[in-house]
Amino acid sequence: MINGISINMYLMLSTVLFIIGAVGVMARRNTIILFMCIELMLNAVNLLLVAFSTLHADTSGQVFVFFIMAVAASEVAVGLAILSMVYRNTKSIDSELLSKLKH
Amino acid sequence: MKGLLIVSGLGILAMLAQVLNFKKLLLPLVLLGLLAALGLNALEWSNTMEIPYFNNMINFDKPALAFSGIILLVSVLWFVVAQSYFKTGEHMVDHFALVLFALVGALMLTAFKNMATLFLGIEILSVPMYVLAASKKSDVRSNEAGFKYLIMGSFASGILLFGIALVYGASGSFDLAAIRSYIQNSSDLPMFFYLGVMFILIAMCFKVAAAPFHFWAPDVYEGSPTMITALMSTVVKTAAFAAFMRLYLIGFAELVNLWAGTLSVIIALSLIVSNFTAAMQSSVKRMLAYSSISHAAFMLMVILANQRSNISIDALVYYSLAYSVGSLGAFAILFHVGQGKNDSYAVFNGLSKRNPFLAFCMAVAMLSLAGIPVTAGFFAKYFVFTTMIGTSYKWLLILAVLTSAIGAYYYLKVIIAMYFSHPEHKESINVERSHQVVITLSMVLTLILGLVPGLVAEMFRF
Amino acid sequence: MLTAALIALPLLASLILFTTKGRNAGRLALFFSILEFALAVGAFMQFRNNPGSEVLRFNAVWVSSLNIHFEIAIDALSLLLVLLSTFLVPLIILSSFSKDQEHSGSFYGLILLMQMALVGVFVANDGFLFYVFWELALIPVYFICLLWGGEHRGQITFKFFVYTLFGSLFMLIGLIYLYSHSNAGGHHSWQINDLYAAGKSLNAQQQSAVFWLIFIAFAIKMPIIPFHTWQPDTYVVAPTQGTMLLSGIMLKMATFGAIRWLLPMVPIGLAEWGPTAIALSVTGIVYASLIAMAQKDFKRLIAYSSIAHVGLISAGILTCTQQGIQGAIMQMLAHGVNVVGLFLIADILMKHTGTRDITRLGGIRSMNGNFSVLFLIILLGAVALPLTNGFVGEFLLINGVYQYGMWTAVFAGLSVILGAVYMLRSYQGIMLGERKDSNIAFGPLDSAEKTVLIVICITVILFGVYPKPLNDIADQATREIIMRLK
Amino acid sequence: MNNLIILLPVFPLLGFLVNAFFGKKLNKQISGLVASLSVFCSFAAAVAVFIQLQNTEAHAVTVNVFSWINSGSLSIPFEYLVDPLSSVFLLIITGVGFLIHVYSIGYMAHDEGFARFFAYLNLFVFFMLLLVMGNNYLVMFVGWEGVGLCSYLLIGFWFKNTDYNNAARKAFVMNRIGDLGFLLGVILIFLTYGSISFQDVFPNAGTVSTGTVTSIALLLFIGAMGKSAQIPLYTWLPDAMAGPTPVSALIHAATMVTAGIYMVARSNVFYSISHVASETVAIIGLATALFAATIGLLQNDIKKILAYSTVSQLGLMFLGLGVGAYSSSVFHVTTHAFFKALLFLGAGSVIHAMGGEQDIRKMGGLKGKIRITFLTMFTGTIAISGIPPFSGFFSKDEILAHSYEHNKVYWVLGMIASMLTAFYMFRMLFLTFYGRFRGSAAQEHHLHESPPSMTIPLIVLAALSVLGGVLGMPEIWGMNNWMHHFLEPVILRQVPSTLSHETEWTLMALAVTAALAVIYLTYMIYRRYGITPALREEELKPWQKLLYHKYYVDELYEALVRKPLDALAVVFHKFIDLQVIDTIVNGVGGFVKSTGSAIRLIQNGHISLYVVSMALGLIGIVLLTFLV
Amino acid sequence: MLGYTVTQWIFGILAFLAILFALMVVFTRNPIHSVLYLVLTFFCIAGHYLLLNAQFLAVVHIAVYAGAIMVLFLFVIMLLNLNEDTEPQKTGLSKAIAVIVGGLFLLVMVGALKGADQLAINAKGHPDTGLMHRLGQVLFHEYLFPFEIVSVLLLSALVGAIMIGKKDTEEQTDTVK
Repeated sequence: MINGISINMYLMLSTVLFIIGAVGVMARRNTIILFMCIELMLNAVNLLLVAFSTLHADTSGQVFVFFIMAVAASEVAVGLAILSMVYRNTKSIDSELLSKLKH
Repeated sequence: MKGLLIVSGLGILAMLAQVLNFKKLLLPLVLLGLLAALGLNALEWSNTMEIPYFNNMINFDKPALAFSGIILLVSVLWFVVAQSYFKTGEHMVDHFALVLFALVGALMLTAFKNMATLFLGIEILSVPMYVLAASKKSDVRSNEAGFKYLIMGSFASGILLFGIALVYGASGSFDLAAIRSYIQNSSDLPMFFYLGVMFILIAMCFKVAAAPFHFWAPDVYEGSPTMITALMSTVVKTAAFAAFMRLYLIGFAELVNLWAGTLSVIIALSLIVSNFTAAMQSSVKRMLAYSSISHAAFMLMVILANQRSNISIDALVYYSLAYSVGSLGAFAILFHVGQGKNDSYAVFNGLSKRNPFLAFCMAVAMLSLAGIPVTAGFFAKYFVFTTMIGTSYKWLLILAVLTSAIGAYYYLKVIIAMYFSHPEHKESINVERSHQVVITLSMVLTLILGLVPGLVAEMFRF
Repeated sequence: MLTAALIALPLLASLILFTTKGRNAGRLALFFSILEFALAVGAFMQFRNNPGSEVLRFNAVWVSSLNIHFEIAIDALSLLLVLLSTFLVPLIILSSFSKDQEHSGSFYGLILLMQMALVGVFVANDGFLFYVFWELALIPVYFICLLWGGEHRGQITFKFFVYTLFGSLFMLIGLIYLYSHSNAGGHHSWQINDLYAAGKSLNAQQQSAVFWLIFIAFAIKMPIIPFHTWQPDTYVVAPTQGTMLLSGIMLKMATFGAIRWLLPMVPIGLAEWGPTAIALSVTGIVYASLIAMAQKDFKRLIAYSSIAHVGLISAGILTCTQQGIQGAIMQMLAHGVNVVGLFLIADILMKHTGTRDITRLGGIRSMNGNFSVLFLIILLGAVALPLTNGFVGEFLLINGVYQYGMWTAVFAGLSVILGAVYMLRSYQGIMLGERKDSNIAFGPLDSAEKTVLIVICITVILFGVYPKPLNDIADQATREIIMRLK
Repeated sequence: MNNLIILLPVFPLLGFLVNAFFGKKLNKQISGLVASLSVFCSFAAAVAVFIQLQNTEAHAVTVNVFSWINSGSLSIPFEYLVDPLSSVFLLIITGVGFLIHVYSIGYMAHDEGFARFFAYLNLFVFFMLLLVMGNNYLVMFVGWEGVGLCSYLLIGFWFKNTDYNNAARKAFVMNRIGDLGFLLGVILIFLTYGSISFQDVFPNAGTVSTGTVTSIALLLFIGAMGKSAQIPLYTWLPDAMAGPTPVSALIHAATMVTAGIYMVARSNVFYSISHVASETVAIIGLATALFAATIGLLQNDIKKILAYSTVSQLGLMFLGLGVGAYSSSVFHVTTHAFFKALLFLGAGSVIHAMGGEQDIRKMGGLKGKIRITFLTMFTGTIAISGIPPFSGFFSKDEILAHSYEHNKVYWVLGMIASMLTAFYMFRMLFLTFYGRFRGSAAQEHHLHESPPSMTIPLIVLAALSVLGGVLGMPEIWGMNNWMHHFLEPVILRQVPSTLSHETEWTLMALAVTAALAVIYLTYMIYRRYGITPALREEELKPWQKLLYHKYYVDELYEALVRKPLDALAVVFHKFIDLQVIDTIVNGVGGFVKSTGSAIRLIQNGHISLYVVSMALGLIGIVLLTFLV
Repeated sequence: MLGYTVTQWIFGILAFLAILFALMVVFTRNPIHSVLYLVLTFFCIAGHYLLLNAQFLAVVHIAVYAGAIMVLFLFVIMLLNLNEDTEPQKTGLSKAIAVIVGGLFLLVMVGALKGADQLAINAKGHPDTGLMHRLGQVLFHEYLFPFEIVSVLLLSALVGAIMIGKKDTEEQTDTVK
């Protein structure tokens, strides 16, 4: 049922999503949003992997996606924990305020 | 392999310690376990199983064993030093568990044969490190370190994954061997495969903190608790380089013309940035962070030289060992002298009077990092030069020499401070026995490796 | 075996000394260094009897995979320099007795460590070993200067360290490059002869590159202008013993290195760039002599005079003529002895009068006649008067330079005149005339100082009148080198 | 005989060692005695050697002491050579030296540095002997520099006086300039002939191109200029009068300054081959002779006058050498040694009598007070002025004759020089000994004749300077010129004299009349009209000022050489070293620092910047890989 | 219609929506909204999974992301009660820089990728690639080791999160002072 969609389409699509995620990481200061944007990037990768796995009719691509999900989950867990701790200490989730360490 | 299992077992054990409260026993147990792992490692060395585990997910061949040997050895030393650090922080058990899990990831990185194991290894290594970096909860700097490490780290793994995806897309497999045969066999590779390779390269450069992907390193190193920084600059670095070597000296070796040019630029940048900036630091910790970048650049040179004979592996193994031992010693002493609070050059003032022995060990460590004979650091540099001399990247060699002259400057600053400046506190620093042991060990190792480099240098010559 | 002992003994001694404290550390050090000298003399005898003797060589694998050998041997050239350093170190140690050092144990320990490295440099027959000893020599002297030096020693010694390290790293690359082109039975080799072969096998351009890579290290250590600015400051700021080590022996590492590790290595590169290097050296002679004329501080004056001398030496070496090289060797020996004497005199002046300022001193002749006589003798040695040790070397050197070019020789010969000018000026300023500063008194020398000065004066005259024993060996050494150059 | 030769220089060396090490303990008589005896021994040895030399047909004895320097093809033995030339010098050095030693015992009696003085003198004699006995140029060079050292030590003998020290240093440095030339000459000889031993070099001298020979000869001559105080390196000699008078007599009149003549005479073959060189020698010598003589005219310091006369006499000798009259020059060296030593010692005795006064304007009418001194000095003066049959006449006449033969102009100028000599010598004589006493009463009261230890040498020397002529009576007097024949084996290329007897006679006559005329003129000026030179400078006429100030040569050198060098030194040190080079060196450090702190700023702690830079790096790399 | 197959239409629309929502995630001020937009994006991606006939994965995806992770986000946002006006804003400049860099990035990527050959995905389409049993086989056979080792990862994440997350009394006090 998926006739006529070239791999390039998916390539482009996920590239675009990936980059949007990256732009988000660059453009936002809200640390939570940063995490979300990183999630977006990961999903772009997932999409690409699935596309390729279907292309090659090779399941391992999709298996890999599971791992990515697991990793994403754990990263988010740790990340949000750290974030809340930061919030406890600084009463803010502004990434720009976290610039004590420099030069 | 057994090592890997033992270490993860230890991790679980550590978590149980809380519940079944045998905290007191934990450290001895862990040390025992690690030593056992080390021993098994050695045994495997003598009869390496070339048959890969878990249909070629992971394989402890000789290089892997060498690197994991280094990692285990260093972590043993680290645990001995770090115990007092654990005493102060209260989540002793959690720390133990996390460090051990991180070790699992590190060991995986030395031996992976598949992109999945690579990726998971990196993550298993990183996630605990994120936490550990932030583990000084009340200290905002520590929080910031953890936060930055996490964000940048995940960003980098995003890039890594994208690369892996592209490579997979072209080759249709995650298996390194398969990918390699794909490279060798297929006539013209699709563009996005190359792109994938470059993305992975970039991600790896991030992990080993090479310019322009190094920005996280100084901040994280500075913010994290000193002992954790020590862990990063030894275990994590070694593991990262093991992985790097596997990927680019074994996996993508045929594509050298693709990535060599890029890598040379990265190396040059790292050399310049790290050394020039390190010269301007007022905090020893941060200086060591930058110096670790420049050492990374040196190790990358080995990969750049891409001599697929054993020379390169030798050089890398030797370099990581020398560097780990040296910087572990340095950090341990710094941890002592600075009491984990202050780590400016000033704290070293007049150390020679306050504790001559520490001063001497520090001097040896610094000389080793600066690469003066007959310390380990010298031979490390020497091996790098030998691998490079044959290549067409002689300009890089000259640059390396010039910058390491700068390097001498900031390492000497420490020595001058210790032997020349007057201390602000007169009272002498006393070091507890266990640290004495570790510091002495690292010093002795540095000298021994310098005097008899053959011990390590000839691992891969049979 | 004997050669190995020559290296092992000072190492052992230094380890012992690091643990000893107080006054007897000095005595111990003196004892060991004299023992070392005795060994060296033994080697000398052995060499006279049977140059090829196995006793003089030692060879053990160090890093087999890289074909690095701990290969040391004493031949004519190294014998002379070993003699020089083993002869000077006891004097240097003795000269330190007149004031008691703090942490004397480590002080003398470092000196002996230094001696170990120096002897190593002179006897190494393996390129890598040479480099290692070369670098090793830097560390003890750096610490000596850093810990026992004068004010501003921090950044001055640091400048010295980085400067020299910078140079030697280039040398390392040069050597590795040769190594990577060497071939001994299929694999690379660090053995000196293999390196020679490797060097000769290179084409002109490569040889030039290697020449500069290696020469820069020597040029900095000697030093030759324009790489000399570290030297006067370091000499002035360093403790006297440090200065003696630096100028008396360490400087000779570079000239020695140039003879053994540069000339035969890259003949074409030498032919290409030798003239430039000679021009630098010879300019250095006049340049430094003139600057020396402008100095008020006697120690600084000696420092510059040393630059002038070494300029002549390196010029002589680079001419690749029998007389030039032999003269260089003889002059190394002479200069080593004389400069140590001169620095000791500077030290004595400082100790007795509290100043080294030529314009403030004066009239010491009438306060302590013997001292001034000793000074005069050493000074005459320094200005290379006939029948002093300085003469033979200087004559041969100018001779060699003349063979390279008449006007170069004339230019180089100016050192004969200018040397007399600044040396006599300083002598007159310090010793003669009425005393300028009434509160400068000058008591009798203590026994240690006297002994050292007298020994030096005796050597100055003895080897001026009858240089044959050393000169013949130097002659032989030079012949060997010339053979290699062919 | 060989042992004698080896012993010859050893005696004074022993004397030196004794006085150097035990001088303080010995009392003056003994150390003086030791010193004089040691020299006397070598004099005896010299005589013995001289006699034995007569009956060795080879006329030359070489003695190898030890092998000294070997370097490849260059081998330099420490070897002695005694042949007519050196034996003559040996006799002069030891003989005159002995007399002067004896003289010094009296002269230095009251000096606390007595032993030191004799030590130096002995050392000097030792080196001087090496100089003339060396069988190769390097041994000669040893002596050459050695005597330079001794003259340095002796000029600065009273080391508390800064002027004396400066004079000493000046002497040493100027000599060194010459020595460099000598050294280079020696090296060139080695490179040309493969050896520097006389017996190897001279026979083959002609085998190489004249150009080479010329440069050898000239280089050697530079050395001679320094040692023998020829233009432009003469200015040290007058200053050297700072030393004790016996020193001036021995070193700066009789022996050391003639080393240059010895060396040129020794290397005569080079000069006979190269006309350029010989002409240069002649011209320089002549110029010096005239120049110094004119300066001498108006000096008032008795020793300065003698010094300048020495310079000009040396000039004459070089003229002789230049025109190929080697033996005549050596002859003149001999006679000059006699009468100039005599004059100096006499002057010393005068100064002694005057209690240290050296200014002849403050003297006068001493002839009655110090009879012996007067008589001896009178003989000396006549001798130097060239009145027959005193020794000076013969030697000078020979030189002039040869120069006439060589080039008339030289002869004329030579004549003028010798006339000037006669003038200032008699001027000195008249001002010192005649007229009324112009010194202070105290000095007048203090006046007394010197002790015999001083007068005896005077008398002996006076006798010698009267009779010295017999050594070289010209053929036309029906005598055989002994000196000439004696030296023949040494002079490799003789230029036979072709002068007809008539000319020789006329030349002699002219010379004598000229001398007499000048003496008469002087007599008129300083006796009849009793003119005494002005005490204050203002009264001098410009030309007098010019002469009085020695043509301002010293000032010239000061301005042209010394000051620029010192300035250059300061420039090099303060500017090039400390400014340029150090700035560059430290500049590197500065560059690192500035760049470092610049790069630091990029690391501003903001995570977004890190990400951006990472992204940029990524983009750059992708571009680098694919679009480039 | 319009020469495009249904699939292509669906793809187009999904792609468009996904990109649109993604952009909204980045550019809405209110964090809660961006969370919701992200969820929507995930739904679109899930649609793509179905399209690529990875049905099981699509479900898991929804479950994990929309179900778990995003809820976690939402929860934290609520907890810290963030909203429009607490939202820190970047300066226009740095936003512009971000966008420009992003644009460049896109440009380069497209430039690099456009050459990629037009393989039709269904070229060797294999119907059961994404089916559960197949996945199971691969996961528990080939990828057993990674699967096992992931537990370590999750464990460490757990420990870490707890350790960081729980406040300990004495640290409370020194953050106050």
